[in-house]
Amino acid sequence: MMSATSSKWKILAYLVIGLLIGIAVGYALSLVIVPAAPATVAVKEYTIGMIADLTGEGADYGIEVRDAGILTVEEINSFFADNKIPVRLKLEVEDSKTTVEGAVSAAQSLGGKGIKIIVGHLWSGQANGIKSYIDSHKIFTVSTSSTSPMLSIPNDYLFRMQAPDSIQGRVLANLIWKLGYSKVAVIYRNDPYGSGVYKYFDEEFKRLGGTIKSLAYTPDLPDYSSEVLQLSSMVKEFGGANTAVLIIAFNYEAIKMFDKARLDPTLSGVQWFSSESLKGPGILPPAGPPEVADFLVKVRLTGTYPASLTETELMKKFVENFKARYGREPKAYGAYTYDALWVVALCLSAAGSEDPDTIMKLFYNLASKYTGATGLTVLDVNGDRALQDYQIWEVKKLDGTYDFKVIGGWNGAANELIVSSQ
Amino acid sequence: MGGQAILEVSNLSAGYGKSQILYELSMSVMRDQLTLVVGPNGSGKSTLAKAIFNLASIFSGEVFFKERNVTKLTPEEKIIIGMRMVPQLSNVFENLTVRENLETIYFAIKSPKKNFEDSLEYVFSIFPILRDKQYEKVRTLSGGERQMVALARALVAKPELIIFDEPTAMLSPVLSNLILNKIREVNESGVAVLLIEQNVKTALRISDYVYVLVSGRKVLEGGSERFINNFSMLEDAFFGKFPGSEFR
Amino acid sequence: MIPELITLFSTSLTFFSIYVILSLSLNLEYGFTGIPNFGKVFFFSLGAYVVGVFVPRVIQFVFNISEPACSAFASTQRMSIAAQFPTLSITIFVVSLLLSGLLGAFMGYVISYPSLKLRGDYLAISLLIIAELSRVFVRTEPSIVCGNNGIGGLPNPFIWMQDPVLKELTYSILSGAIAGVFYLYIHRLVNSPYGRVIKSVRDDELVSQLLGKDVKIFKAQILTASSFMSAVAGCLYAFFIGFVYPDDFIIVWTMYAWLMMLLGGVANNKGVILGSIVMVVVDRGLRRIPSFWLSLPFDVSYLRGIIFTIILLVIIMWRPRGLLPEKPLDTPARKIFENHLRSKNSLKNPSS
Amino acid sequence: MMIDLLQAVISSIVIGSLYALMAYGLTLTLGSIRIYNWAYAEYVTISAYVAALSSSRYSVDILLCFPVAIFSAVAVSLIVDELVYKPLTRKGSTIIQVMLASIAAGLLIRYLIYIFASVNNVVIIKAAYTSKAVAKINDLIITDLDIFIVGLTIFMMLVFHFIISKTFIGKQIRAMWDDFELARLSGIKVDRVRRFVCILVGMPAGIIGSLWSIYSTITPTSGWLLLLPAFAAVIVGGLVSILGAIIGGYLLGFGENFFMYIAYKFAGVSLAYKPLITLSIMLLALFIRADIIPARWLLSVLTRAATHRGNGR
Repeated sequence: MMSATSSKWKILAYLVIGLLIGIAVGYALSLVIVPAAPATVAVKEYTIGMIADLTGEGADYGIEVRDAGILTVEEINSFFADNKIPVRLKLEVEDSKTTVEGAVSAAQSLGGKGIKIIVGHLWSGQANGIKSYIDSHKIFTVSTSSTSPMLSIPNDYLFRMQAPDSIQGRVLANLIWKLGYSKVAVIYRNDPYGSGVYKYFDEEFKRLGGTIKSLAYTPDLPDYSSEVLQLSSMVKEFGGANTAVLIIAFNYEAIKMFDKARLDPTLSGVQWFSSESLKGPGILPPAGPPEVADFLVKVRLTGTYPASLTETELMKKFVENFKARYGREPKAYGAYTYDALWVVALCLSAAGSEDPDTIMKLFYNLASKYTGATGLTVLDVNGDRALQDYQIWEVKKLDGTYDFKVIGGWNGAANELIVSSQ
Repeated sequence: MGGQAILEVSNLSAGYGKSQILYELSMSVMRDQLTLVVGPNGSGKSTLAKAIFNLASIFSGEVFFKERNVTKLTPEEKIIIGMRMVPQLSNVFENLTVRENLETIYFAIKSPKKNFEDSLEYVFSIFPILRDKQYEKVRTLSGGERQMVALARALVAKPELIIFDEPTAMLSPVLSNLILNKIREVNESGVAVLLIEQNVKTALRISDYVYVLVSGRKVLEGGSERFINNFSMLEDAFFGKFPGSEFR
Repeated sequence: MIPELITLFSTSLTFFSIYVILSLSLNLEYGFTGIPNFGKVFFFSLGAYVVGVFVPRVIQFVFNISEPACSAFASTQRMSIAAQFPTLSITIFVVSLLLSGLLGAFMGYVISYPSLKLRGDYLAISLLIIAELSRVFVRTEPSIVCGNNGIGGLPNPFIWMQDPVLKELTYSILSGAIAGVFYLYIHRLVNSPYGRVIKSVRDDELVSQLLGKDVKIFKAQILTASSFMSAVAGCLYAFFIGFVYPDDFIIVWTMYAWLMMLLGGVANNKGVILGSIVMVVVDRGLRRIPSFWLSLPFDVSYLRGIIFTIILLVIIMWRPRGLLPEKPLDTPARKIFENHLRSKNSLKNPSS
Repeated sequence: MMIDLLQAVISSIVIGSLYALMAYGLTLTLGSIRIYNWAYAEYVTISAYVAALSSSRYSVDILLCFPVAIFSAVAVSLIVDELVYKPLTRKGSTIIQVMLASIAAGLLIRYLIYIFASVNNVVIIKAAYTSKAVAKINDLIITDLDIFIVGLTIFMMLVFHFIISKTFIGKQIRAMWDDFELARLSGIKVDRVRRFVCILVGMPAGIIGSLWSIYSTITPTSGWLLLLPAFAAVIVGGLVSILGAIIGGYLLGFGENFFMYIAYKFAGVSLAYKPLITLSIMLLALFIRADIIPARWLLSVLTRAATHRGNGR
């Protein structure tokens, strides 16, 4: 008996020791391999940190961003090589697990590796989380996905390839108003993103003269039936006539709500609207359940999506390359990653160093000249996208397959809304 | 003696975990006899019972049941081959009815189903009170009745040896006498009994052969009448005046 | 290269200290006194919440920043202000350290009341639930740390050092020192007569009661002390991360604390140190290995979790008292006693 | 208004029956083999994934998915018991150590599920079944799923009750529940009974999992999110009383939906506080148990109402 336990103990000891050795080797590798690159030739290699939700509920988006990143860096490097520009990029990807603390620890571990530039699919909650860290450590960060107005702050180290939702909120308000709805029941995610969009939607829609009832929901609950119940009673109180529902949610929560709502006669009797977060993989078949898709067709789910109205050449090219490489279409933030990385690359080649403050200054004026896959990337004083066109899409069922059909757009330069009438 | 011994314990050393309580104890229980084990508190009487049933940890020595080495058998298997034990404290299933209490042990031993009623009859003939309480939860019974249920459980499925661990603990004198007499009856009906008791005087009267344990060692043994005649011998043993009892 | 190494060192040291404090306190509770605290993360989070509530409010009050504390704008302002006032940021740090400690101690005392009446396993689940409950509450209640948005802009006490590397190094050393103090404190405590008493409480409450020791009081004191420590750990963590987010404080933290304690050795403080070292090495180490080097189809973070849980299971199965065994107390009295034994080795070693 | 309340009542009953069935499984483990089985959450998750995948990816008929899911849950339950719980019990570990082990085992399984899900890109998934409204009293909707869930759970609970109280193996389980050592001294083959208990415990998990995969989308954490209320139900029910656990389940179902809805409607309490209701009820129950809240009679009523009370001392 004693001998048995002692042998067991030996096994355990070996396990732990083996682990330690393995990790030690890991350290060694990581320390040897990271600095190995610069020591080669005159060509400077800059490591760009990338934070993306590779795991968890948001993985669909994160993985697309990562893949777009890898693709783009290859393109950039080959371009620089052809043009004898002594700059190369290298991507260091960290998972943020679709959680805020995941993003924070990812940022810290990137910072720990001495990385000065981060490009990432950081939704507003995450961007808000890492903000203090990147500011105090002077890490130049570009987010492809964050749109919360809360984060529109002058001369900080956070730049965003998308316009803040102060614009999207207004666009949604005008859209809904223009389609002839004066009463809206809103359900929004209780986080910087949801409350951000809601805040500006609320202002604009009230200004236009509409009335609003709203309900904030907590993310990541197992079941949303009581929220949906509440939503439907809000619609009932409106009396149904020229009433609409606006949902500002992440797809995996939205699916649960739709699945409850589709059985509710009140809720399936009115038109639904949504912000850009629902346009993307995961909500329509094959990923999403068909009955939900049918519901979305029935309630004519209509929403906004930040993209230039006139599809640029670069966009076409990017989409082709992406398809060719990964065999699927870039649905959400891929194009923004593409632009972000290109502008960063140009800055690096111009600056010849990765000193964040120089990069910051360069980023402003280079971005304002660069017309990428998503159009002209002019920045405002807060380092956010200044001019933003929005596509207006609606869920349609065309010969058996569901898709987001573009039915109109918002011209950011001219501040005008065009919706094809039907 | 070994001839018709049903239970043989040879050089048994046992205890709990690492602490030893029994030291090289040897004893045997005859088929037709009521064997008594006495000793002061903490002399290892209960440990002996547990060790025989492989519920305490055995360091050395063997246990033979009907000339078969059963030292390593699990308690379940020991039940099946006809050994029974009535523990000192929790010896009935409180939340089962009397009948269920009997069923559990009866059917666990794969006894023929049709005979169950007969065995019940047999048991109820010994403990008539239980007959009309058979559908009541044991929880609701009195202390004496519980002990009877415990005895009944031991008897219901044709046992060959029953070990009683202080069956009269926490019973009134009247009740304990009743129980002890029942145990005697059981023994006379042809079941070997190993009785572990504290109130020696009463137990001596019903027993045939006695072992005296002091601090885990056998210090004395012999026919009961011998002790009934000069009880002082026992007392001396208890208070450690005997050769073999002055370790410690 | 070199700054990287330093940053790696300081990050590891900071986490090491936090882990040590956590597991030490758990060891004090479970290892020495036998209180199964499955709500470790609750006391840990308390410290962080104190930081999240106290620090922003104070800074914004002192420099009357009108912005709502939750807004990212305000948090940026807080950071920049704190960077200009070294004394301020340090004072705030010290004060919030004390505050969180005190709050932790207080809650520990409050919790000790029910926990004395509950049987061990009830206590375990109820503490586990309390932890989960508080998390959900804080996550829902916007007025504490901005609900599930979390609150940022918590200036590191050394933010005024312009060089982040130096800053983190200093901070890590400071937290290391704090951990060391706690270590010495507990070492003294458990090797004192008091230590003997709590061990007796762990081994047999009844006996120690019969010996005239009021078990309740001792348990209450232990819970108070250890909760103080856990809260301080939480405070250190919050200042290091610079962001407080309720969903960060899930049951996994509790598991980590248990893992470290069991791995090293129950009721053995050196063991706890060992456990924390293993923890840091695995945790930080795996963080530094990007997934494509391991060429896994999935992310490393899962692998980390799997390794931890497997170690924990193995430990519980085959080495429930940990790698390093519990040592007898080294008190002067005992040494004398042992010499006495050696001189005439006839007596057996009396228990307790 | 009235309609909404009724709707809330319906969802209370539906959710309540799910909790009740889950609580049943937990109580059975706790009572008969003395384990706070936190890994139970993952049994549910696994079976949910099995059901969802087989129905949506391989388009198996949903009714056929149930047996598959149940089987998987039972298998997991047996494996976990063989690999983790039984060895620990053999070694005579304390209930605390076993609880720790069960949490660890649960986390391990959850990580594995995560890996599986992320590799196959099925992190969020839902069983392919379109529930329809079968009864519509002007706005009040009752779906076939509601009826199915309530019916099935109640039926299963009746079946289990029959097994426990009438059959011989059930009596043996109760004997073990009562006094483990004595059960061995009665010749009961405890290992066999234990295995049977694991099967009996796995089945509800499988059923819950497959029902949940239809009722809502599932993620690797779904099981854990369901487990807390289920455990709350167990505690409310007095930890080792089956009937108590079932009552507790429905109590929580109503707490989370009906009372929450009322609180929202009339007191304006944010719906986000839903989880708090569960946890507070749970804590309250625990404190009542510990006589910290002098309302013992309340619980003792519950437990006395219960068919039988294990030795919760």
